[in-house]
Amino acid sequence: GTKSEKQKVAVVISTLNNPWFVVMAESAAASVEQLGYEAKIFDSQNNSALESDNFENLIASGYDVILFNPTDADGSISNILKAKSAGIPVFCMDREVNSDDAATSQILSDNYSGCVELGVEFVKALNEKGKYAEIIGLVGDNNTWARSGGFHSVVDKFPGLQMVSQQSGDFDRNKAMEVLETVLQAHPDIAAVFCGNDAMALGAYQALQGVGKADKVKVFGFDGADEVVDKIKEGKIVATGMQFPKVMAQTAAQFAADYLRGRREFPQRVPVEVELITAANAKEY
Amino acid sequence: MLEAINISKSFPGVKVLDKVNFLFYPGKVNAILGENGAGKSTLLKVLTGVYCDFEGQIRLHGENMQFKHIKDAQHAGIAIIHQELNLIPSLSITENLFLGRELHHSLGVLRTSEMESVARSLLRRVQLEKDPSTLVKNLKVGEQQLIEIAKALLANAGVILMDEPTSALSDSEIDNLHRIIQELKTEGKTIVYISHKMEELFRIADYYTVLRDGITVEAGEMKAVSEAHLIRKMVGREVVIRPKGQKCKESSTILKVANLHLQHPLVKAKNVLHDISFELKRGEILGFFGLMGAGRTELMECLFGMVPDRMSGMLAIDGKPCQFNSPKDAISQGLAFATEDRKMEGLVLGMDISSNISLTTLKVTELLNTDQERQFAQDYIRQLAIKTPSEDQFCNNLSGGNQQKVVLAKWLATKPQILILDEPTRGIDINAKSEIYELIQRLANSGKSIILVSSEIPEILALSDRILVMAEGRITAEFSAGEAREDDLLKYAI
Amino acid sequence: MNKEILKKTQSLIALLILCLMISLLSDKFLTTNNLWNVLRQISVNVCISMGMTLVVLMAGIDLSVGSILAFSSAICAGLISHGIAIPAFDIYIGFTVLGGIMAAITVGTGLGLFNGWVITKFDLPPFVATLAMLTIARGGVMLYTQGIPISNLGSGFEFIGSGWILGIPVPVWISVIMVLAMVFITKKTVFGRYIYAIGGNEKASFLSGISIHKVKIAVYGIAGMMAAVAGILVTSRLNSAQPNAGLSYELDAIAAVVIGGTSLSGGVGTVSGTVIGAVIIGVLNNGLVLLNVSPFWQQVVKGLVILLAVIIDKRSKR
Amino acid sequence: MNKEILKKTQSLIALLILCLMISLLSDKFLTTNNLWNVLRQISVNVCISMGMTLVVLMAGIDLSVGSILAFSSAICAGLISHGIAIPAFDIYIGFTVLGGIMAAITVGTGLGLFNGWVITKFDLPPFVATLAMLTIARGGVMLYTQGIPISNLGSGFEFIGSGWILGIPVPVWISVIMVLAMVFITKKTVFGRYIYAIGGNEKASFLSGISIHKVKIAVYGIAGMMAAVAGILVTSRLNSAQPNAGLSYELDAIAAVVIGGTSLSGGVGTVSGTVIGAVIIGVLNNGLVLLNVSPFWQQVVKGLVILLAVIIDKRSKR
Ligand SMILES: Nc1ncnc2c1ncn2[C@@H]1O[C@H](COP(=O)(O)OP(=O)(O)OP(=O)(O)O)[C@@H](O)[C@H]1O
Ligand SMILES: Nc1ncnc2c1ncn2[C@@H]1O[C@H](COP(=O)(O)OP(=O)(O)OP(=O)(O)O)[C@@H](O)[C@H]1O
Ligand SMILES: [Mg+2]
Ligand SMILES: [Mg+2]
Repeated sequence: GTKSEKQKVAVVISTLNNPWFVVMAESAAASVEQLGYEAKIFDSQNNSALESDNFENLIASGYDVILFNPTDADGSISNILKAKSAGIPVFCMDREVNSDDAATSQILSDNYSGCVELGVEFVKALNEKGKYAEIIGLVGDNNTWARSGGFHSVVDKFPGLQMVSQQSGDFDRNKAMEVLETVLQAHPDIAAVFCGNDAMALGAYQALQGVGKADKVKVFGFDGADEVVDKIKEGKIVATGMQFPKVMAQTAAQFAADYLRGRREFPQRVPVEVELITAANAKEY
Repeated sequence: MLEAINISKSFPGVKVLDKVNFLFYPGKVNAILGENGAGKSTLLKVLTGVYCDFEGQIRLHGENMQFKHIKDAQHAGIAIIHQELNLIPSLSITENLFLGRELHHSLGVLRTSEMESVARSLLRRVQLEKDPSTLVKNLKVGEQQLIEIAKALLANAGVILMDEPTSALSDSEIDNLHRIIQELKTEGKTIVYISHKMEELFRIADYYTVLRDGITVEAGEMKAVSEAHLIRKMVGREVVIRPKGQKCKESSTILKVANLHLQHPLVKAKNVLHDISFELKRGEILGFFGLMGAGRTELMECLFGMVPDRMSGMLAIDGKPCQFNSPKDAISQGLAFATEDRKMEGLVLGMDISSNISLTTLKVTELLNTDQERQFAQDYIRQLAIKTPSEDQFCNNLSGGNQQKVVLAKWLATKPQILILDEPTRGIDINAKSEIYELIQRLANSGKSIILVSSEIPEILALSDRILVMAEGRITAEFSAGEAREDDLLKYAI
Repeated sequence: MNKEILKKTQSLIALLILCLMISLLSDKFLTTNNLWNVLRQISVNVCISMGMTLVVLMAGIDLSVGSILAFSSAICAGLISHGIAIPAFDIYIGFTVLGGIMAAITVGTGLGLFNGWVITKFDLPPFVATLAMLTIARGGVMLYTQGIPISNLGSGFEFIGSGWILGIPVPVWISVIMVLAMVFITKKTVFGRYIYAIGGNEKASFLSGISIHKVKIAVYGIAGMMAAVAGILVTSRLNSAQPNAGLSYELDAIAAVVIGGTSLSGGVGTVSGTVIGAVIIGVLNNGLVLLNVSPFWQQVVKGLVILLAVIIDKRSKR
Repeated sequence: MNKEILKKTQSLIALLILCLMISLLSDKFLTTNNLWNVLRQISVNVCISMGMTLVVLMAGIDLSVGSILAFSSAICAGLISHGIAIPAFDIYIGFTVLGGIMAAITVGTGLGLFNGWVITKFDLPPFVATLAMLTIARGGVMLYTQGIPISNLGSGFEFIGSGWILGIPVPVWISVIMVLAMVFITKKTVFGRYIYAIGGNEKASFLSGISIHKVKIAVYGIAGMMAAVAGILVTSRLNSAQPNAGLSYELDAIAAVVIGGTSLSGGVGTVSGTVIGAVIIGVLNNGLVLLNVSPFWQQVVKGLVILLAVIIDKRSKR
């Protein structure tokens, strides 16, 4: 745009159908605006092709920086390259892309190692033995597999822990609740349930509460949603992996502002640790 | 020569054809006679591969035929005009004519202009003045019937089966069809002909076969028998249609129409109806005669509130001006309109008889009373001699004539003050026809007023107290019952 | 008459075979607890598909039910948890649970009526009109909730989704009542007859003096209302309104209707068929989880079973 | 003839108004770059909706196109990147880019033909049969990819999605060719005529001796093939096959068909109408981004504009 106009920053988010991403998108936009630029959110609806459309449209409408939450580690690279060749820097948030020279910088949350930590806590909470169920997210989503993979990398080492059911809850609260209700019919004796995100953990809790097992079955989530943190404080949910959508968003926004003010050197990867939240530390959040 | 030997065909629960035998001679018109529901259409469908699950044999030129598919019958040189129109409303005349036998280059590329010109000459042959690119849905029933005829001619088949081809035609088209049939005869084609119009059969048929309840009752040469004999064979007793007795007495006007105009649906500047004015008296049967496309159906649609946006003019019932914005309004003022197109406008074919009959009389605020509905339907089934196993039968399983009777029943059920009948006896057998005539007469005598639209001059003459003739959207003449003669009517209709 | 009954029993065959197979493979299937479970889980789809049945019988379609569900759910939860506040005038209106429910039902019915109005007024294909509503109402939910769930609605409200009355879960009561109401409408009322007639032949129905437009608007209104009822059930079960609630529920509902033997071209079908269709889908979902079929295989198996169910149903009706 | 043309031009009115409004509000809209952009973006929907047009003209519906797209995409990417390996027999078959493309098209067409076969063989409602295929094929994709995208397919393959020929993007070339092919089929061939006839009155077509089943199977096959072509476009644009590619694309395709004036009850409509429908949707998506409409409002606005477009189209046709 012309000099008199504010410079524009686009926030391209993988989906707005999930509160976690809404928080990230909105705090990114808010931080950008605080820093004196115009910000605008674009929703890719979990669809790489739509993301691709968003990028093309953004480039055509003259955005200056893109804050990017990619839908896919590989599928999104070509989009970033498109922006790059149009001279627009891209800062990735939360999800990684498998390329070191596409994005200007990537501010990442490590789902895999976050779930490794959760796995450790899980083993501890169950005393290394017992039956459990896992509710994974959308089957076609790579976060699903990063999380499940991290979790199993620890838990599978303990033969006393037996996974009696692995079902998909589509990252959806209602679906997770219904799935767990049914799993509980087949396996009333499970000791814990590990859920691929917090929405599903809340659904799982709801299902357990419905059959009066809320205090017998340990629920684990991932994300660090406020509702879950509250439930951890109350002792209703055991643990979750706190990702810091706001921190990532703010960092990315700051980088964008730096870029617009002339900074060109950025670290390729800025890891934002996933922190384990349990009853012990929940009060701090 | 086409032979049907010991053919039997059943539908779930009913045996429709029971070991029937037919012989159809080449170069002749072979008539099949029978009451509504006797099994005539079913037989033709067996002969053309529509129904494959029958017993018996079909022999063409002495050879046994195995029709597994409609195409097989087509290849064997058998063409058929079905009783129910089988056209694609959304396609043009040409497209319908050539359906299933398109002219094409290699790779299935259509030869459009060639088909267009063939279509043009075919339309000329059946005397239908329409552009071949006209969509069939914009044609009236009679015109569609002509397309069906043209379609059968196009096939250039050795055997042509015609199932009531004239039921929707008026006299001049019928004459034309008869002329075409004469030509086909001289070409040595076998014509099989079904009709309920006795006088036309005596004009063109050479041989006849009578079918009653799925059994062949008698066959022979047309020359050798009388109408009364045939009717006796068909019905099992004598039927005479008595001409109009006494004229109705002078009485008060119930409906008055003045200066009615109707806009063309597509071309706003054009009118379809021009300055129509007439009166209908209480207890009167008012006949409307005209050739196809004269605008009679459109006029009735105006009266019934079907085209409120396009019409102008004055309507008054009992001297009170009124305006109908929908058929509902018209019904509430005591009008009823039995339309000419029973399939598209008359019936909900997927519903049973009793639901169809009661549809006009239900009130949305009420609960259903199925027993009462049944009772009601049974009354009409008896009164109109509807041939059906029960009032639960779905209407699409009824024979054409019986469907027509259900349409009549549904409108009689509203107990209307003014009953509009558009071609009410289309496809109805002679016995039922005489009963319906009596019914109409009875209604009139009890003070109901009736508007009768018909293309059958005998019907108009037999029933009407007064006759209005229409041509090209105008009323061209008025006759009273006594003074009307056939050629006068025709003169003003052109 | 006898044939009628036979036909209906036959459409149960597919369901029975399915139940038999699952119970052979898992002894957990035929337990009282699990059966209540299945019934409770299908109650949402049953409610939606009841409205959908009427719409489809009338040869229409309603794609917006999922979004209307979410909208009513959000309204219900929003009003219960923070009422209506207009700071400028210093006005605050609080809502009781009942108030929230009534408001949600009103809103759902209103959106449905709007569907019907647009369809009849402008003579639009229901597919497009309700597709537009699908998008608009979903956008509305996002705007109202800002994409964030509304939670903690109190335990009084939870009763609707999780409580029991006379040993039967409340959602089952609700869905049974809805089914009975729709059976009554379709079988016993003139309004129901008109629905079939319009679906069978709209022009003939118009000529018979039926106010087609009014009937259509009412039917879409009912569909919206049923979606709202389903929305309240979902909200209460989760004790939370999710902005993405009801996503693609319209497909499940239409599937239940069609598996239940109602023709998409209208005029033919029954409410009871739809119930069987919904139960087939519900039992299938339940069985796949009970048998711990891998999520990868689940979709394949689900698709195949639905196909088989419809084929069996078709065959047995011949 | 003149009237025909007028009618068609009129259905462009809604599109023109839309373009005019967007270009008044944003000077970025009418730039060459952006217009190529729009055309490239709609090419996927155009391909799918071409097949869908034939299906809908025939009074059918195909819900499985999105899943078939994903399946073909996965097959294409999978074969190109790791071929077929059967370790037990020590067999490895590598695939060139062309080989992968051909295989994907074959698979897509095959799934489509299977749809048609099931529908005609068992006389099933297309809605259920293709709904089952939607689920089955999606499950197949998940099984084949294990839920993980297949990426890095080499730059030769990328040309299809991102290259230019004679100053025009390759996807635009492909979609134009597909459109022309479908226009040819519907307007000039006997096969196309049969599609209209079956959609207009299936029974009458049957009585005219048309082999309804064969035509139907072929049409569903074409729909599958077009979905596969779209799948290849998507894969190549992203240089990666996504397991959840094409999710709910069937709705967009059906929307394009219906907005373009084709009746869901069959027999009436044109391929060119569908193209206009697809362009309206594409321009709308593009415009909403250019105009900075917030994502939550976007859905609301999109729904309203689609509604308006169809209403304008209807009105002007009177
Ligand atoms: N599909 C069907 N299912 C059940 N019964 C049928 C079916 N088709 C026809 N019928 C019955 O078969 C009998 C013969 O019907 P058909 O149409 O052959 O009579 P028709 O002699 O042509 O009568 P019309 O003069 O009224 O046309 C009728 O009683 C009809 O109800
Ligand atoms: N929808 C339409 N579009 C174009 N022309 C029409 C339409 N409807 C009717 N017409 C024409 O209007 C004229 C009047 O037709 P109408 O059916 O009223 O005549 P009719 O005397 O009742 O003939 P019939 O004996 O066939 O019933 C005809 O020429 C007809 O083709
Ligand atoms: Mg007949
Ligand atoms: Mg007429």
